[in-house]
Amino acid sequence: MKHKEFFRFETMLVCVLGLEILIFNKTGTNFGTQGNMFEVLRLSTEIGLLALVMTPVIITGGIDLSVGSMLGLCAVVMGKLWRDAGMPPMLAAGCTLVLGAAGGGLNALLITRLNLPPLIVTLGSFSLFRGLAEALTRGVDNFTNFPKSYLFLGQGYLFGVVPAQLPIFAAVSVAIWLLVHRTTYGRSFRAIGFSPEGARYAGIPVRKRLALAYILSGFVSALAALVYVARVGQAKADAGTGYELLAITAVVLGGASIFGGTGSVHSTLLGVLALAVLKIGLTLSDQPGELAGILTGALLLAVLTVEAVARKVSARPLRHSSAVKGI
Amino acid sequence: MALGALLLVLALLAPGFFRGGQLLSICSTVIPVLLVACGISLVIISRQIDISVGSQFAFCSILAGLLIQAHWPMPLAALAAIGAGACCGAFNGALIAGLGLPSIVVTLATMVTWREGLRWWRQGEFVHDLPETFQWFGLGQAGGQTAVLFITALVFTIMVLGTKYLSAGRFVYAVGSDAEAARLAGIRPHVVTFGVFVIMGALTGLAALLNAVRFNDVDPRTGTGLELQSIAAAVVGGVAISGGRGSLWGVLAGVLLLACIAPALVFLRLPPQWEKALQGGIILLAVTADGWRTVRASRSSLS
Amino acid sequence: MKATAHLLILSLFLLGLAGCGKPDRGSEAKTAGGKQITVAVMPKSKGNAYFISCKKGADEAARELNVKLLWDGPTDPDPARQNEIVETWITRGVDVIAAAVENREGISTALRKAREKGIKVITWDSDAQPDARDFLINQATPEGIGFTLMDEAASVLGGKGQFAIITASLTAANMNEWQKYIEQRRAEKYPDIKMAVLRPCDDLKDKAFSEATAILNANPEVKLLMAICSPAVPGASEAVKQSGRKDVKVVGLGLPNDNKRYVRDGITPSVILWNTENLGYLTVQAAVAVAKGELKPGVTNFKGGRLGQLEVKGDNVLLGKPFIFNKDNIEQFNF
Amino acid sequence: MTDPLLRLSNITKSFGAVRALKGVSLELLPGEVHALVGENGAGKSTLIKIITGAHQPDGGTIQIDGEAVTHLKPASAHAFGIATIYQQPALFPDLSVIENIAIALEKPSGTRLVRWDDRHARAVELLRRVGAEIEPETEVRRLSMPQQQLVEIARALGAGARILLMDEPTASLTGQEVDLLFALMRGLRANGVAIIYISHRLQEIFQIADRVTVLRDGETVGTRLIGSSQPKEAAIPGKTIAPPESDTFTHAELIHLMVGREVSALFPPAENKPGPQAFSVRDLGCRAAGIQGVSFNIRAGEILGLAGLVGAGRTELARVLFGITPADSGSIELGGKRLEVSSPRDAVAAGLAYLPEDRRRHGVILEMSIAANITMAILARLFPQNWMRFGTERALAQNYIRDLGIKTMSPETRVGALSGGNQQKVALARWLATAPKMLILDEPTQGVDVGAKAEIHKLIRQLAAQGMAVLMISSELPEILGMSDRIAVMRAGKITAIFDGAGADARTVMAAALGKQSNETSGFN
Repeated sequence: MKHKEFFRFETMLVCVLGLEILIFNKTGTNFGTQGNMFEVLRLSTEIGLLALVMTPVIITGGIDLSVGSMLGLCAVVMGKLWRDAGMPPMLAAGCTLVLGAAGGGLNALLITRLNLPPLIVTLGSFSLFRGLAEALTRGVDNFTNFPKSYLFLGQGYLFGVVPAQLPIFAAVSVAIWLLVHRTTYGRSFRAIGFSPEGARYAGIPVRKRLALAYILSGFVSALAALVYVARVGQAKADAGTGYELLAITAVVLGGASIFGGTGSVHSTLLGVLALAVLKIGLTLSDQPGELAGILTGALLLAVLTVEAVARKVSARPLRHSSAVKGI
Repeated sequence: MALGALLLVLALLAPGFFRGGQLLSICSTVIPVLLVACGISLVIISRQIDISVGSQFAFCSILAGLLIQAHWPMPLAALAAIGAGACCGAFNGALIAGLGLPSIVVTLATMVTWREGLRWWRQGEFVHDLPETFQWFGLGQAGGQTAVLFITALVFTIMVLGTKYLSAGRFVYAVGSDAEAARLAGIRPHVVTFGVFVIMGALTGLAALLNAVRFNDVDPRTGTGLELQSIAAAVVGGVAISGGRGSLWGVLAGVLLLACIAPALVFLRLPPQWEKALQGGIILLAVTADGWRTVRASRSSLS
Repeated sequence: MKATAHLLILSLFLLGLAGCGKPDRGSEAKTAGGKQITVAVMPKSKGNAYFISCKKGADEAARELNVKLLWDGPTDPDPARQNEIVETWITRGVDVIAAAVENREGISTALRKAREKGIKVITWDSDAQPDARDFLINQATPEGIGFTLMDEAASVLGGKGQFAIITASLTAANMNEWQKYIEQRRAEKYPDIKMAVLRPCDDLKDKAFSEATAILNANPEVKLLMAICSPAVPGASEAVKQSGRKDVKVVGLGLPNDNKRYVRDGITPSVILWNTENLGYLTVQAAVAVAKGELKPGVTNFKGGRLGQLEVKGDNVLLGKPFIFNKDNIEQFNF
Repeated sequence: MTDPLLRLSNITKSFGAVRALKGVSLELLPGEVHALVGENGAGKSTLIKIITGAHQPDGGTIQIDGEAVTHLKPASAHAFGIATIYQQPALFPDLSVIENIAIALEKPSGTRLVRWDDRHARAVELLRRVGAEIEPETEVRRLSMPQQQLVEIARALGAGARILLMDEPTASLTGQEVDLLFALMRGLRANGVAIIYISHRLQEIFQIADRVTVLRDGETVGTRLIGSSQPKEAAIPGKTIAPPESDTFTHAELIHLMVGREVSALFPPAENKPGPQAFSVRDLGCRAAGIQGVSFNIRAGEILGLAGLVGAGRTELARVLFGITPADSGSIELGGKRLEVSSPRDAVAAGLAYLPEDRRRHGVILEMSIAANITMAILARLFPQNWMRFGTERALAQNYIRDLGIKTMSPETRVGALSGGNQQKVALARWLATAPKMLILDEPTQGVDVGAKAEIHKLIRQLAAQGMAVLMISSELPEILGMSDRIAVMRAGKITAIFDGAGADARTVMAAALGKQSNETSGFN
């Protein structure tokens, strides 16, 4: 039955996406070009990465509001390590990734050891990480002039066409898809999402698995930060402001239940694409950016409403009881 | 208690903090957050959440400004602002209670939609040249401030009493604690939820109004980040995110605590860039402390 | 059923690739010649009243020259978003990009890319790295602004005392630039004046208000608030007004309309700004000139429409000195 | 003749494709206890929900006092004096006992003022009447299951109900509490209150009910008068309903009506010869769980029944053994090896298995497929590289579906869609899959219908026969007596007595469970 639901949701998304593409092909200048197709993917990489890693978190019935701030913090740290500590970019990048994982670890610690609701914990670290980023740079500091070799990661093109960050995006997508859909970890995530207690009684190491989800989230956020810095060519404390909401939007648009248990990585990717295409398509159609925001919201509501109505029709009662877990 | 600690530090290091002017100004800046936080607390107690308040806030402010500009009488404009808020709330409520959509997603969507819609409409322009009758309701500053304070105090008291001594208030707790049980007890959960969101909206509208009258023009981007501020305040104030538990007095404390940080930094001559970090730290500390207590308490029956 | 879903997803990508079959129309859209020129102008943030008044001028120029004007930018200052928009404009294939740069190095990479693709690039309001653009439409040099601000402040303070700065955000590039020159001027000419505190207001008037109030209460010896982002000036002025402190004044960079009433009742002796509408107007004028090749390296002056002949210093097109609005002249302006 | 308080005529109700009720009729007379029995999925709970207005019937008529009632809502049901005690207490965990009682009793209108002292007084009074020592200020989530049941009963009493619906109220009560409850019920009946009583414990029905209506597959199979000692004037008109020959009406007949077939022996004979020492516990203690100095041992192939009142610490003991609330003193040995159990994971690894009491919350994950539930405890073992192989999983699941006779289309079916009995089988299958040396069963047949009950009992026997050591907690004394090779009795967190299965009878066991006042055993006959 779950599969059926997914099926319905994915179809709906695919249609939306197809529709967008068709429309913008008409209205947008140079929309349907190969270059733009890659551009869409290129510009949605950071959000995409965050959304990807948000999926397992949401499947466990949790949420991570701190990814955007974590991106900012990691960007700054990357800059500091490279410029002030004089590390070679690769080493600095490595340390940054470790830091990301550590930050995720902090969330994980509070969530699993003190059984605090993820929303609250990550709301706190949301401010904390951003704050640290600003404190580290006294707000004004701005790291730039990274070596070409590193910038290539975000600005270069393989064979002149394929954006350099695309392989990373693809790799992470596949990795997380496998994790969620083909490993026992993914199975545990769902079990925890549906019923943490049930999972615990079945001998699933709930805390370990949750920790994994949040640490992973921190780690990939750091990775996104690296790509971001390379693409924008600068690291500043305000990097990635508001990305967390975009990522969550994409995941939910992808049909994951905020209450946990359900959700799939490929649908999340669809969600990411739907949003990116919308944004870029509108700009190419000479429409102001606000419209993208409005339509995003509208789209989200529309998709959810259709899904809810469909469910009402097929007379499957909504899960009142689980209304807590999500928030 | 954390509030007490902060105040103590201030008292020792910067007595100037406690001069009437400062406190008054803190009050007047706190008022919008407090009202919104009260609303949010109700929402959270009823086991929902609303992150669209910031956008509603901006929308209501602008509306009030425009109506005044269009020479509506102040009371009418005020009502309109509050009404508009209520409508926004009703919209959320309808989707959440009516269709049973998850509140966090619905309000996430409406947050984006209102905010961007407002931008599209206003292109970020201020509402200028408001008549004297707008600022401080034309009562002049002193009079206006007392009026605003009075209104807030009144509303807050009503809320506190309502949540304790009005059966409807108790229903909010009941629904938040267990919607199904409430239904079986003859309470109509979706009605309660809907009502809560309407109240939330109305309070936002009021807050927006009381905030707007402090100035003689309205900034369309006002209220950005208000949602997180107020949620944080509610949580620091001890409202359980899992619904059913929390008191508005705690919320009051939470609001004050968070509101004191920024000015406190100024008084303690601390660099501003630590503000966000401090806020985050305090939120985490507060919930961690709470977490400890519950963990210790329910060591026996791990829920 | 999942498999079917996957098939659908696949088909979607095919759909996308079908689109890719078409040749890149980027080049042909750029053959300026006879067909209408497309000018893409990007403000730092569309929300900001300052840029809104710039847009008025830009529209005017666009009408005058009958060019297609694309006006888009982040809704709040956000370098990454600026890059995205530029990238998208590159794909779309515009003739000229005129960017008000939020972050110098950040956007320069994108702008260079645009130039490689044969798109003319100019910057306005605040500059990118020199090699990333053809010209800078310079409303006033940072030192011009910094010095003028400091001089005004000094004259208000009567050469000695303390003042505080309210800035937009700790991360805004050009404001940090201005602060540098303010400090430099102070150090050089007004050693008796002291800068007490600096507070950010996130480009929000309400925040500016509460920050200002806090500053006043915390530092009674501060006699002047210098607000260097446009929402901060009315915010600070209102704070002073409500504090009832007659001995505290406000100066800053702001729009006349926001501040008229404070200038009138003397809380704000002067507001400093250039004519923003003209800035927007000039930007589009210059952009078109660049596109047509009329404005190219080496020229020393150029005709900016109704603004008449304007000086071109190197690759800077100068709008003129910053303008000081005060009691006597402010009523004449409406933007 | 007295008119029925409540008359339901061929009520129908479907959920999506599932037809839960296919025309149920029922008459409820004032002052009678009317038992409602049937296998799980027969539609009892749905019927209750319809009478309380929680569900709207698709067809049929509801008459109260001869008046046809349409659109019965929870609110209006209150007005008609219909009160309900649900299987899972429908309480507000975050609210005080006072408020839990109050909200159910006060009119659900939002505009009323709350008078806290009145609420308090009433709560105290009602709690006294149901004989519960509960501090009225305490939040309900701090109460134990039976305490919560008592709060529910107090509610119902306070509601001054004319029609009282009880859906397995004794599911988590033991003898003493059950007797108290029955006393309350008799009192109510004497005041003309009509009670609909649902239970799987047939002996209770014969003990308390005047008439019994049997449901099967959503249809009324029949209504019978129960020949029992109590005089009941109120029920005499009932005779006109029930055919005379049904006067002498036995367990066997009733079961026959319920399952539509004869269930021979409820408890399979013990044919196993207990083997060597398998599992032993030495003065185990856990302050958090209120367990102290517990010692016992179980031999391979032996079933040790664990009796005691609810709250005596039986489930708590199980949770300690399984590492959910780790022990802080004492030792556990399995097959001669000392175990360090600090989490369910350790327990599983060591070869322990625990079928928890609360099936829906702990036993299975309702939203997940049968296969997923069955493999849940052995994921690591089944897929050592952590790569799922769905073929393997499916095959494994199918084996258990076959062996345990789980009724389902496919292993992909959501467990939530199964009947209680089948859910319990899935829960059991999960643990059999771990091939445990020691199996802890907590109320293995709670809320399971007679048919499935017998099957599960047979299964337990087989497992024992295969040499598994079994610890079986049950509040149903007959089950304990019928199944156990030896019987341990707990009271106040200690093991007070261990009997040999043969030498034990209800009286002695209850005496041990109750401590001194050993006369309170009429609950079991």
